[in-house]
Amino acid sequence: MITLLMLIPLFSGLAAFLISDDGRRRAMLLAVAGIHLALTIAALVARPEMVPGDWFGLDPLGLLFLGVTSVLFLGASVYAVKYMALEKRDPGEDSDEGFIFNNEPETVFTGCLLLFLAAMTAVTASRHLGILWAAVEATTLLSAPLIYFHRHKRSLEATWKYLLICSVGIAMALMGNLFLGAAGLRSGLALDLGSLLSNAMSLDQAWLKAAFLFLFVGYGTKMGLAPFHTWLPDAHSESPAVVSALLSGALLNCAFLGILRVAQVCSAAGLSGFTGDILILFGILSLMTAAFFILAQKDYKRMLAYSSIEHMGILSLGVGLGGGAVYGALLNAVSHSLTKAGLFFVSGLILAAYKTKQISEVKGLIRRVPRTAVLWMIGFFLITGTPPSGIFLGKFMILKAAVSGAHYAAAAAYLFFLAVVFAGMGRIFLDMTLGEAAVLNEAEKPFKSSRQMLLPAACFFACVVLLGLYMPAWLNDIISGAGDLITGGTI
Amino acid sequence: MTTLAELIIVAVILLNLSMAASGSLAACIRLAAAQGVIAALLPLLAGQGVPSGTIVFCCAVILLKGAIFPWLLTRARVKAKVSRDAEPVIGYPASIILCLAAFAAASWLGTKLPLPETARVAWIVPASLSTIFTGFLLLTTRAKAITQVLGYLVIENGIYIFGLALFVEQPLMVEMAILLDVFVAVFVMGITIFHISREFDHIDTAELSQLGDWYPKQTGGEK
Amino acid sequence: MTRPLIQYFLALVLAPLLPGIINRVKAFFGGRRGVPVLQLYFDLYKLAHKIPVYSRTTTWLFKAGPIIGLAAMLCVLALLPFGGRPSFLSFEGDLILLVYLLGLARLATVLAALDTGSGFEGMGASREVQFAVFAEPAFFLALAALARGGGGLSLSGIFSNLTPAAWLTASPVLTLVTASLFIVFLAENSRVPVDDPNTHLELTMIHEVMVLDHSGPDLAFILYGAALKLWALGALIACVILPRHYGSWLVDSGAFILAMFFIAAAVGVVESVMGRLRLLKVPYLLMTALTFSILALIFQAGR
Amino acid sequence: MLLVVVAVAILIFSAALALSLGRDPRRASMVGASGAVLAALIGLISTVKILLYPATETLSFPCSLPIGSFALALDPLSAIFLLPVFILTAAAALYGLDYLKPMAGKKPLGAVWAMFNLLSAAMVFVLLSADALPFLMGWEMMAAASFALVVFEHEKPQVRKAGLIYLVAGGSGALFLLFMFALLASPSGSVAFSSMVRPGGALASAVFIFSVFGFGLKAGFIPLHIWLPEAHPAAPSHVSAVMSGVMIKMGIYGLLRVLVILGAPEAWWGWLLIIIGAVSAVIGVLFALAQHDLKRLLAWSSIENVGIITMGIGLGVLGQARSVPSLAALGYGGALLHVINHAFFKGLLFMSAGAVLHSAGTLELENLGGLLKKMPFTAFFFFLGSAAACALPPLNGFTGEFLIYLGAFNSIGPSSRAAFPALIVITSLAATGALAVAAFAKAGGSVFLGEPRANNFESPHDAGTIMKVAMAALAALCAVIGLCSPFLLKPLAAAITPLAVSYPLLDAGVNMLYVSAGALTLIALILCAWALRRAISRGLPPVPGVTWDCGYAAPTARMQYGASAFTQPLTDFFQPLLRKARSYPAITEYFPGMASFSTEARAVFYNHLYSPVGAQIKRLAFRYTWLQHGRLQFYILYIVIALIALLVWKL
Repeated sequence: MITLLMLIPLFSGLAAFLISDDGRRRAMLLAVAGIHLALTIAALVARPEMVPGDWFGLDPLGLLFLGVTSVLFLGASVYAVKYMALEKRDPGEDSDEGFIFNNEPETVFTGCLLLFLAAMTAVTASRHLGILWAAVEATTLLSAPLIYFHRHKRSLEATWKYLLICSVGIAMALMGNLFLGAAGLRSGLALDLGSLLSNAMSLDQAWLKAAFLFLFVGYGTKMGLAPFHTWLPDAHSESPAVVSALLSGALLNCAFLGILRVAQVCSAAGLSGFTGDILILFGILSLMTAAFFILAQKDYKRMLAYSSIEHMGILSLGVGLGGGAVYGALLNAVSHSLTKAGLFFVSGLILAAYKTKQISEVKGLIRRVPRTAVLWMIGFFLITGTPPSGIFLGKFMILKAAVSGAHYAAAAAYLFFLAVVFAGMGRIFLDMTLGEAAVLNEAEKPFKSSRQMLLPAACFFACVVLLGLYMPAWLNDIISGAGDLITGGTI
Repeated sequence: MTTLAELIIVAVILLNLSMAASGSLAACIRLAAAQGVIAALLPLLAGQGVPSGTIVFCCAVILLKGAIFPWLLTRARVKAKVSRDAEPVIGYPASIILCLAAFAAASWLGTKLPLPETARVAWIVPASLSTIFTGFLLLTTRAKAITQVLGYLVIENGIYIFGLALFVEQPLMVEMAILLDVFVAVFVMGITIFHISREFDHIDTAELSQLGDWYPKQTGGEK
Repeated sequence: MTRPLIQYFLALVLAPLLPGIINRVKAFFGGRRGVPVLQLYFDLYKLAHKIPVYSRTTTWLFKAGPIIGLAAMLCVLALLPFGGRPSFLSFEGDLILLVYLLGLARLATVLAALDTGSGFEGMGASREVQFAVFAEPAFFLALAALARGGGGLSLSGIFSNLTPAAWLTASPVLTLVTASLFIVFLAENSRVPVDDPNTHLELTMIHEVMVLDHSGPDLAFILYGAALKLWALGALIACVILPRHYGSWLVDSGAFILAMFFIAAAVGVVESVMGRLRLLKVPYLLMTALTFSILALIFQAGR
Repeated sequence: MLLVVVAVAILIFSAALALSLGRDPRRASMVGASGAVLAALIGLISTVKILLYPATETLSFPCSLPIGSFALALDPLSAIFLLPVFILTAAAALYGLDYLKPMAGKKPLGAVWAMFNLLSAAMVFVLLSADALPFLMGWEMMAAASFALVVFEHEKPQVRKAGLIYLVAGGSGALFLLFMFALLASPSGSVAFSSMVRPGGALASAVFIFSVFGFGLKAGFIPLHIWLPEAHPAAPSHVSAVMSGVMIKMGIYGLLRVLVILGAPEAWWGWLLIIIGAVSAVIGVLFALAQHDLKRLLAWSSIENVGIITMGIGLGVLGQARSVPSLAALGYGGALLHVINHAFFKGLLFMSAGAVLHSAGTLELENLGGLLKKMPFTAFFFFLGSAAACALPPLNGFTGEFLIYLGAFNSIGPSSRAAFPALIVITSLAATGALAVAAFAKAGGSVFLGEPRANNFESPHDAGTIMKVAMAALAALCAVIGLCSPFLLKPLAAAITPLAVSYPLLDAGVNMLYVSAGALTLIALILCAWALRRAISRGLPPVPGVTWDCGYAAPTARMQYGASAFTQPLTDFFQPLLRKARSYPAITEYFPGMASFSTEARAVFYNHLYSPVGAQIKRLAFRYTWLQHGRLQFYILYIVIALIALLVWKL
């Protein structure tokens, strides 16, 4: 089943390069997304047994992130189909500098999209740190063309930075993997997760620490923790909305999974205190960075990108705090992926309606595109953790754990920066949503946002609200199971 | 035989220094390639009873780093009509001093990380770490996009020195996968460089710093 | 139950005497014969039979003002002890009710004044409310100082608890309280040095200018209300300076009435020997009263 | 209990229905209003039952969430707050039916009604919840719904500004509450109120401080009040009535709830509350005095009344800490009574203001005047409300303050241990009372009395029938409570039992009886005086004339004493605090022509406290953005530095 999960997107992705007929290709994209989700659900129900020493397998942690990725991808492909149609129709005129550019061929875009899905599936399913590494690197390489969909210099610059910074980061992760191997050298251990966990105590502590540091920096770069986040706002703001949504919602989680895996090993080796310090420190650092940059933000897509950094900080903080906070962090990861993807979808519509990413240029959404505006505001309330929402629960649980763990300083900083983020985003969302709509010049006809492009965001938001009111038992099992994996380190 | 291995280590470190010092792009590419090849020799020398899989793997590495990468990069350089010199942001003496400092730091770290006795080659950790730092040096102090790819390659070399010399026992598949990724990475970077050279008149990364949140003129206003 | 009622009606009857006495004293100091002591009674009778003139600007509020003002004063009087004897409406906290009844009267008068839409009356109203802001706390704190002396929260209780012994033990407190109450008394009744009842320039008036447009029976109500207010606040001072209670009710009441007359005479003296303060200075005078009250409290607490 | 839950359900359902009927404003309004009224009627049944027969009813819904539970409870304390919530929301809904009519078609009325009912539902939900999770949900729903109503007229920039300030205040307040609940939950690990216990040592005080910040932001404690005078005037008048009347009281409720959970307070908590209360009361009414927009004035007066309530609570806490039962009981009791009273008279006042806005098209005091003739009912209601707001007998405003006074005076007796704070309370209450008279005399006078100062009125007319009915109901309540306060003491005593022994409050019933007697006497005397007046002038028809103009030939309406002139002596006296901006031309020649003078009341705390801090943070943020300047080399350098730092730190 896992092999199917990976192979179907792989081959269909390769096929997409060959199919020339748009309609058929788009249909295939939707179909593959649907099948992938179906298979994921099947895996969720069946819970295939994990063979020890096997490279691939789905433990609760992997299953959780796989589920999120799959759901996101379905939404994204629904959105993407319509989006690509729109892009085909009108020539790409640059929003801010006004030069004309042409788009990447749709075959390449679709193909990379599907391969990207395959790579991410591999990340979530891999039980071998080497394979995990390879898969993560693959996601980087496959998403680079996606970011460079609009072929103009700024997106090219973004792609270049993304490529280089992430590759360097990933190189660090590779070094970390080797250190991990060195740590296991004495007891002749491979990088197979199962064996690492089962006799983690026999690992060489010094090397294990070094390995964690390198892996943390490596995957942290990919995950967008400050100060390794520098590529993230550029990539998110320059890539098309679909891609930004996938990057923010799925890819960052995958990188986070990498950190979680090695954190698993560390806590199994009794180093949870050591990892905790680092995770908390960088979590707060990311929160601070995100807060300040949001406060000074002029571009709403970058604003969303920084909010992703903020949430990555929250996740890292939660995992670092341990205890109930881990559950909170995972819940937050799920809810954030859905919400942020939805917000990026909406931002794409706003960009289409206003042809600019400048906050100061966007006024009176509620007048010009009411439905989009309502979704935009709902998204704001959800992403800032207004109850009822999964994000709120996650935030609250993390705070509770921090307080009961007597990390008062961390808790205070956490809340302070959350407040700053709230204020900063509140200003931006209000300025954009309220007020009189800017007058259109006769030439451009008002943009009507299509239902098909609003639907995914609406569904995602609904799910997040629902998570804040009702937690289905199976999800609860998975999340708590994953939490046990991270804290307990047991198989 | 370990003496031979240690000779290689010394060679690697010298290559780092020379890369830090060299001003010609072509020379840099060649030096990096040489470093890769030498590094790939390590496992073959380091001891007897080398498994066949490892031999195959080493050959692959030698092929890739000794032949394909230099070819790719040179081609990129020529296609993109990049001028010959490396245009460092800081002077060569400073580069060399930094490189030495990196080596010192690396050896300090080496003392912190005692190698298990199964690994019989001394100075592995300092060598690989200093190579990595040299790579970072190239990345951060050279102006051109292509030199940054080069820096990335040097970092890779550093990692390989460690990995290969320690024969961290990995299934061949994994090794290959990793190798493939690196290959694709360099390949994609090459393509990107072509694009860059098309979009911009030359590939000095100063051109590539338009995106950002830093508006020097602005000050915090009414909130 | 009869005696409180008799006291009440005595107050109602005797109140208009006080302005007469004040005028007589002032006349004496001015070396004139002055108007008869009973002048106010005559005025009230005469005004009651006059036809009122109403500005076209005014509304029912203008007519309601004097009525509410008078009613509030009548109610205040019902709370007041008479010569150390409890009033018929005395309970824990009646002093609070008293102050707020004065407030009600003030609001009624002010609104009636504003109803005319005249600049002068607005001016007077504005000054009235301004001075009250400083007078009320002083008044309250003075009462608080007395209350801390013991005797509960009802005026009757406080004053029946007050004995000559208190004057011996706590003379500074009582002196300060008396001074504070006297200033408040002058301000609330708009006498010199806060206001000059018989000036002729609207710009300098406070109370008089507010009732400029009232005529006939309304004016009668207002004048009578003013007399009652004079009596009411005077009665408090009288109770403080006259702590001595002889057994018999007649003697006590007589002494009390004499005390009231004495206070009126004192007002007359004050009005004769000093002039009206500049309006800007009035708040400072009232803050002096506030200071007296606070000092009294501190001494009281120290005891 | 169940009935109240039903009421919530009705509210939410009617909200959804109104939203779906957005196309047809008339039906949407009908649905919204009738839903609110129906819910109120149903909810009042069990509320009143709880108040008459004190008990604690609990109800718990299944909850699958990893944290918290949907536990609801209805006890007298919540019921005391539910009473005004239901009554005022019902009255406001009725009023809104008429009030919003002219906006049909211009504005999405369906959404407005949905938000209004959602707001009511959220408030009821907050009062019902017995667990941090539903409490916070209701709390945020309340904030969100009221925010949507505040930005109702978002075309105006100042409304948008108000919306932003309100949003930020609400958000940060909620964060304080999160922290507070986390602290309260840390001993037991559960966030249900029933299992929360007082954390040890300084943490208890920390909880208290956080609750003061979190709930104070909602209640409008100075200096946490900045959103209030901006947001309340921005909303439609019936919403302002609800926000000022009951929504800010949710902060008071939360504070009391936390005090119940904490138990055994420290003495200095009481001190803090008394000082906050005194400051809020006096400064609030001073700023009310300085405003010349009617609704802003009313908003500031709400801050004043919250201050009075807080002083009462402070006395209560102090009495608890010093174990002076009478002080505790009277303090808490007075505070709660004033909560109810303020809801009614402030609702009434805001509704009258709304009627004025309808008829005159402006609330600028300097341009109004003489409306009493045009809208007699509204004027009467306004003056009645003002009298109540000035705590004048025989109306309800007096009763609550009377209890607080009683408590204060009781504790300045010869052998008291809380004399000094009591004196602070007495002094500030007295000053507040006098200043309130000034403020409301100014407001009522310049709106309804005299002659119109400007003739730009669009057809002055009195309020519509339904509006009149709503206002009449509240006015009647103000009068009735003023006369029947003794009957309220038993429910109040029941409400404060978790905080303080309640017999002193019941003992105070005697005094309240006397107060009612005094009030009745007053009314009787007024009637007598009125009869006398009638009797005197029988047969003497009054003569119409002109106002005494000192002989000046051509008086104009602009010559009347204006609002700012009326309060100028006081505002000048307090200028150092108020910092009003004056603007007038320098008069140069001997016979000056047209001249103008205007004063502007400014948001002192916002300008001098918050915006500098905010600007500082922003400036810091802008400096920090240097990190993202775009050079790839530096980006990689960050990674190297971080890596090395980590290696040095942790290896």
